[in-house]
Amino acid sequence: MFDDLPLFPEAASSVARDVDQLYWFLIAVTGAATMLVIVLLITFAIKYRRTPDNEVPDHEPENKYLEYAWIVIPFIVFMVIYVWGAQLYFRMNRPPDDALEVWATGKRWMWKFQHIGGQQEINELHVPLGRPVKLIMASEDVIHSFYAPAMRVKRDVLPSRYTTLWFEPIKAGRYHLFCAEYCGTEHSKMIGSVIVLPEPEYQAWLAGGTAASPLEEGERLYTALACNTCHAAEGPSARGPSLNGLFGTEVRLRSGQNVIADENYLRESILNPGAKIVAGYDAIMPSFQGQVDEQQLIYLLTYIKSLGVTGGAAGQPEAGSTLARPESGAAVAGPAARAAATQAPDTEGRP
Amino acid sequence: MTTAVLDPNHPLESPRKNYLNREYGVLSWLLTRDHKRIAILYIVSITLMFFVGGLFAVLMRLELLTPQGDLMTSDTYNKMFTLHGVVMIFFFLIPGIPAVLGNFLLPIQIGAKDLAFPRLNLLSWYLFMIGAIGTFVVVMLGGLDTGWTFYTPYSTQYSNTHVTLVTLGAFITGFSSILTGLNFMVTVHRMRAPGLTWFRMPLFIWALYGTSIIQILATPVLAIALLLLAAERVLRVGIFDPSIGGDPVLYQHLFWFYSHPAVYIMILPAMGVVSEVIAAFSRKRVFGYTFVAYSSLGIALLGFLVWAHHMFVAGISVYSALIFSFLSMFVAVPSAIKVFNWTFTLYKGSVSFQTPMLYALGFIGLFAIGGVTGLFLAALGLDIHVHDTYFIVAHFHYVMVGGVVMAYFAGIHFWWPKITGRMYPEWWGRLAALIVFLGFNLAFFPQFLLGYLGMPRRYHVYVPEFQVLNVMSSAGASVLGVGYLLPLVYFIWSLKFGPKAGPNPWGAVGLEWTIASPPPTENFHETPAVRWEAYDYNAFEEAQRDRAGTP
Amino acid sequence: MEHKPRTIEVESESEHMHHVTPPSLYYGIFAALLVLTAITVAVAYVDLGWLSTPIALLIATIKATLVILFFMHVRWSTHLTWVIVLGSFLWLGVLFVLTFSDYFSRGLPMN
Amino acid sequence: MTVQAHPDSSHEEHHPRLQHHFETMEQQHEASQLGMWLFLVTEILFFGALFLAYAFYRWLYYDAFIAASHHQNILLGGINTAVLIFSSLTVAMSVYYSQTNRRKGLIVMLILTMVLGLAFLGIKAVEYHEHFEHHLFPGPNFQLPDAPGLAAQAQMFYVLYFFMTGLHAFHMIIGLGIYTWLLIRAMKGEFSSVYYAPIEIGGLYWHFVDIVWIFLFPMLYLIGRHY
Ligand code: HEA
Ligand code: HEA
Ligand code: HEC
Ligand code: CUA
Ligand SMILES: [Cu+2]
Repeated sequence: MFDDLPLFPEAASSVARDVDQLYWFLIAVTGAATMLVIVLLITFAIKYRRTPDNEVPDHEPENKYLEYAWIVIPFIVFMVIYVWGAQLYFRMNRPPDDALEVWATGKRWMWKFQHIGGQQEINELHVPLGRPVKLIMASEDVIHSFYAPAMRVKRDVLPSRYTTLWFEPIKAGRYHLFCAEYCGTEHSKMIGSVIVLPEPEYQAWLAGGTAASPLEEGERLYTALACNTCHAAEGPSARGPSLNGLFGTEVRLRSGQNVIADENYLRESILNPGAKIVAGYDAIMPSFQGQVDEQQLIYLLTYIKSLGVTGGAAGQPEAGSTLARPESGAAVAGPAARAAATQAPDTEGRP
Repeated sequence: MTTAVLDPNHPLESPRKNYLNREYGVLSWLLTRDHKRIAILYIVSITLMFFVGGLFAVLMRLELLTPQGDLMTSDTYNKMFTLHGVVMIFFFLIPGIPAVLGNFLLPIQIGAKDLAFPRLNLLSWYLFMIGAIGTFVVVMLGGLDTGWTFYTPYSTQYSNTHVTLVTLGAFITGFSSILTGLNFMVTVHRMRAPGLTWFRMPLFIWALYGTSIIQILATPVLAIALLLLAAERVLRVGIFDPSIGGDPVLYQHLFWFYSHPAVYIMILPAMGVVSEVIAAFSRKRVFGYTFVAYSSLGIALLGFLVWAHHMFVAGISVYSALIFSFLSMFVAVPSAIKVFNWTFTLYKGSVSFQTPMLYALGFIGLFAIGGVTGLFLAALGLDIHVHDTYFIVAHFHYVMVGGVVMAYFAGIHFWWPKITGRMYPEWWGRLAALIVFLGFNLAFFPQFLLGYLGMPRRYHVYVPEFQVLNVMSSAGASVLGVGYLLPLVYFIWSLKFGPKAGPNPWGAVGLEWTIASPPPTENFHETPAVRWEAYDYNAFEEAQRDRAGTP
Repeated sequence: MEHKPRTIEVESESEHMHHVTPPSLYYGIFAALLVLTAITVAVAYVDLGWLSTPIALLIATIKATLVILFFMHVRWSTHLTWVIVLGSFLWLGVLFVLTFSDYFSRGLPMN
Repeated sequence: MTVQAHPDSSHEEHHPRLQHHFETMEQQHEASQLGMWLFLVTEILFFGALFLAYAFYRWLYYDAFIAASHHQNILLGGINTAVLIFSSLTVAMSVYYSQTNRRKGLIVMLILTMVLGLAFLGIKAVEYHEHFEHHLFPGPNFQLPDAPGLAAQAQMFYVLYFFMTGLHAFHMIIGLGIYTWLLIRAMKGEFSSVYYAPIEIGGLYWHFVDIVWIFLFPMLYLIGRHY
């Protein structure tokens, strides 16, 4: 009986317990309030039901204090709920600096994941137990939404920019992955699994098979698309600004605004270069919209993010996260090279 | 329904002429400017829309009996929930109470002969019908599959169904809604009977007034959003198109700027009805009248400040989410005021349990549950998990079906004698109310559990472990369907066989109960003067006695 | 029902609610609107840096206010009309402020 | 004139234009006036939402919007602004003439208003024609030769431009329809100092459409252009 009738979802991430706590708190408080209302209703209705000697009751004066009481007390309760929920939300939206980055792409109707070491998967996401994971997600077509109920996380995946999400798995196992934003015919089949593996097994999985490293792919693309004609890989060049050490720094625009060069900025600079023009340059960069797909963007961004990091990245504002990358990359560099000749990992997932 | 009323061989044996038998013939209905007849036109069309929407719901629930999705293709299922949502929201619930009960009662309750702009009122109905027929045409042509929210870029670039037509239909119906609100507002401001000050108005009028504010301020924004959507679809380039730098999330802002207040367009009139019914069946002035009156305005205005709580995971900024969550908590306060005041109206009242009251009591309980689960959603950290799951579906059916539809039924039963001059069969009424209440809870409570378990909404196939709860839900929906069919049958029956109703069958207070059932075309032979406070039973009775005594 | 021209004074006595605005005022407003249009065009050719947009919008607002107050007679209308006019702009403000509360705070740091 | 009777007396003779459900002409006039204002509220939010979209994208794509607005014809836009302001004057005068029972003046003003309205639409058509010639209509043929790098977002500007001015022009066309109807009724002599509500609320509508343009003109033609 209990097997086919689950009543509560598994809690497999570090925030899951906190979300559940808030949930139980809400059930208790609002349940009490609702019960109060219902019990009063029933009591009054029965006690003061119409009887022949109670046809038209006396006029009951209003009671200001009672009114103020049920304005102020619920409001206080609501504020407690608000603060609790807000704190949780804030935490759930701030990935730890050392989170393992994974790229995710939504596409009708499948999920593609690109690990930093080169592994690609479809509809399955392997993550290590006990390490925070950060997904950087974009969509190739419509809006999707990454939803892993056991982790209590969800985030829409947009075609216009990157959104991020993070969670820290605390329980090994295989969990549901759903698309939660309606995206057309097979929306309900855009599902898969999040597979949480203990560290050794995870390492073994990493070693299991991989495609080319995104860094190398990115470098290759960078020349193939002739980015380097305007942005020389080393040092400044005449036509476009140097991209060395760009990631994470503040860029001054022609319009006088300053923006942080994060993933979204890089993405926009490639797809819609006219949107934000770097101060001191002309809008001559062609748009690569339609020429690079999401996957290639991931390669390019991985490459651009790596530029200038090797030589003394300590001074970078985003040192924490930029340093994390070569580390995790290093961990898989060996296996990546070894497995270069083996099959692409797509075969694991269904097409 | 009208045919029975219209049938010249079976006129309602009223001693005098009334609005129903004054003229006969189809044209006398289609060209009428009498607000009461227009209300009847709306009743018929809206009832039809409700059952069409219900039919889609039944098909969906059938499909969801099994996890594999074997009854229909996924495209068909997607069209089912889209059309269900579109029909129920735009063509049933938003016009529902205002256009039917509001149209019939607003002028009467304030002692006017008609709405300020009778021709505009008829135009509203025609606009509504154009939109509705457009939607039917779309159903014939193959439907629509975007969800009732029309999110872009799916709706603009990917869906190959009739998005343009439906958005234009909704656009036109939006104008119907705007014009109704405008008409109501002008009528309330300019046409109240002498003596009827603002704080003597029935709470239903306050609620409709609040509703009108929302209709006027919010609907145009939806109109423009839909127009932009249609233009983008037709021209293949538009302001939400990511390839020229457009932001799909901007569409969501515009959409919810309307659609959150729209949920208050639905609930406010429902709250007004419940205030009337509770007062009438407790024979008491609504407790804290002024607070309840002001809370209607409070809901109307605060309701505009919370829209992005539908977008907490859509990629809006964290700080903005904090603001919207905070404001969402505010909007719950006036609702709480109302719930508590209704409850205390019963205190030391003279409570009787006729059908309208049963629905009203059901409303309070179910709305409280639906409302507090709204708080779950407004609590940011929790919404991440339950957003776009069946938890949401359960929440909004509790407020919309358990709330608004219940109140609509309360109101229809309450004013049925006034509208038709006939009583419905009380015993059947109570039975149906009970069935609806039980069926409803069985249908939608399991969905809260499903939602927290993680079942996403708009899912044609689902993972097997969710099946038991889904079967429960489908079973409940069938019970609910029976509960809704019963009134349809006995209301039609009552048109011919129901006992005749006097002017004031419930012994309630209000101008509508001072005139004959059904009312004469001009409502009042002479402009009434109001000398009693709202729901003041003693003063009202005195005034009636005076009137009878001095012919 | 002879339609004979009447003096304004007689009219405003009989129609006490409806203000009849003297044409001279209309002409004055008309002139002011034209002058403001000329100014706003002229200003567009001067580089005022970030000020140029606020100034253009300010002039447009002044022009709109003139039209609303005098051409549309709000100056002599009931309180209700004032509430409606101001309320609608206030609500437009709500739409703007809350929508931009999202976009403007997108890049803020989270510490 | 029946108005000579005491205005707030409810025993006033029934004016032929008094609808059955109103008590007095006064009440009827106020109701239609209020109705029109409420309608204008919806219009404000209708256009307001577009202004929001414009403000948002302008903030996002500042350079492109500036570049795009350089293709606007300030001269034509300026003339059109003057034309509309002039028409607002004639509309205001039409209210004045109806309030003072001067039918001829009223008719002249109504005709003038319509002529000005048509002039506006004519000039707008010329502008649209120019845009088409220069491939500024959004779609596959869109071009911005002087700043090709900004073409995508400039196209956004032109989507908004055509949508906003198109909607505005549509309102002008409706306004012309209303004025034709008013003109016919005025020629029949239906309006007087007692009954001029249609002239007044028609005027409110026209002034509103004028106000929209007062904002569109700087937004779409002027700001950020300094040469
Ligand atoms: C009639 C319609 C209606 C009503 C009245 C409401 C009322 C409320 N709704 Fe609901 N809502 C919808 C219809 C409605 N909603 C719909 C249709 C959707 C989904 C749209 C879609 O995506 O398709 C939705 C979705 C929705 C969401 C988005 C969820 C998501 O997609 O992630 C949120 C989030 O905040 C929300 C919140 C609220 C709140 C706070 C209220 C408040 O107004 C409720 C206030 C009432 C009470 C609080 C109860 C009474 C008070 C008491 C009994 C007092 C005692 C209580 C305490 C002391 C705790 N609603
Ligand atoms: C007013 C609003 C309203 C009402 C009254 C209802 C009523 C019902 N709704 Fe609705 N629902 C919505 C508004 C409403 N819904 C909205 C807005 C959505 C979201 C859509 C979207 O995602 O885009 C939704 C989505 C929705 C879903 C989720 C679909 C999904 O996400 O995959 C489900 C699933 O169970 C559902 C079920 C029901 C049921 C069982 C009823 C029952 O209460 C219906 C009961 C009525 C009847 C059963 C009719 C009785 C008649 C017959 C039985 C016979 C019919 C025969 C003839 C016509 C001859 N609704
Ligand atoms: C024709 C020359 C040209 C080519 C080819 C080109 N760019 Fe650029 N790029 C520029 C110029 C000029 C700028 C600065 C102006 C601007 O922001 O548009 C720029 C800006 C950028 C920026 C933002 C830099 C900053 O400092 O903020 C990024 C990132 C970028 N380009 C990436 C790329 C990539 C990736 C490619 C290849 C796929 C590429 N560019 C191809 C000329 C070019
Ligand atoms: Cu992807 Cu739903
Ligand atoms: Cu909402």
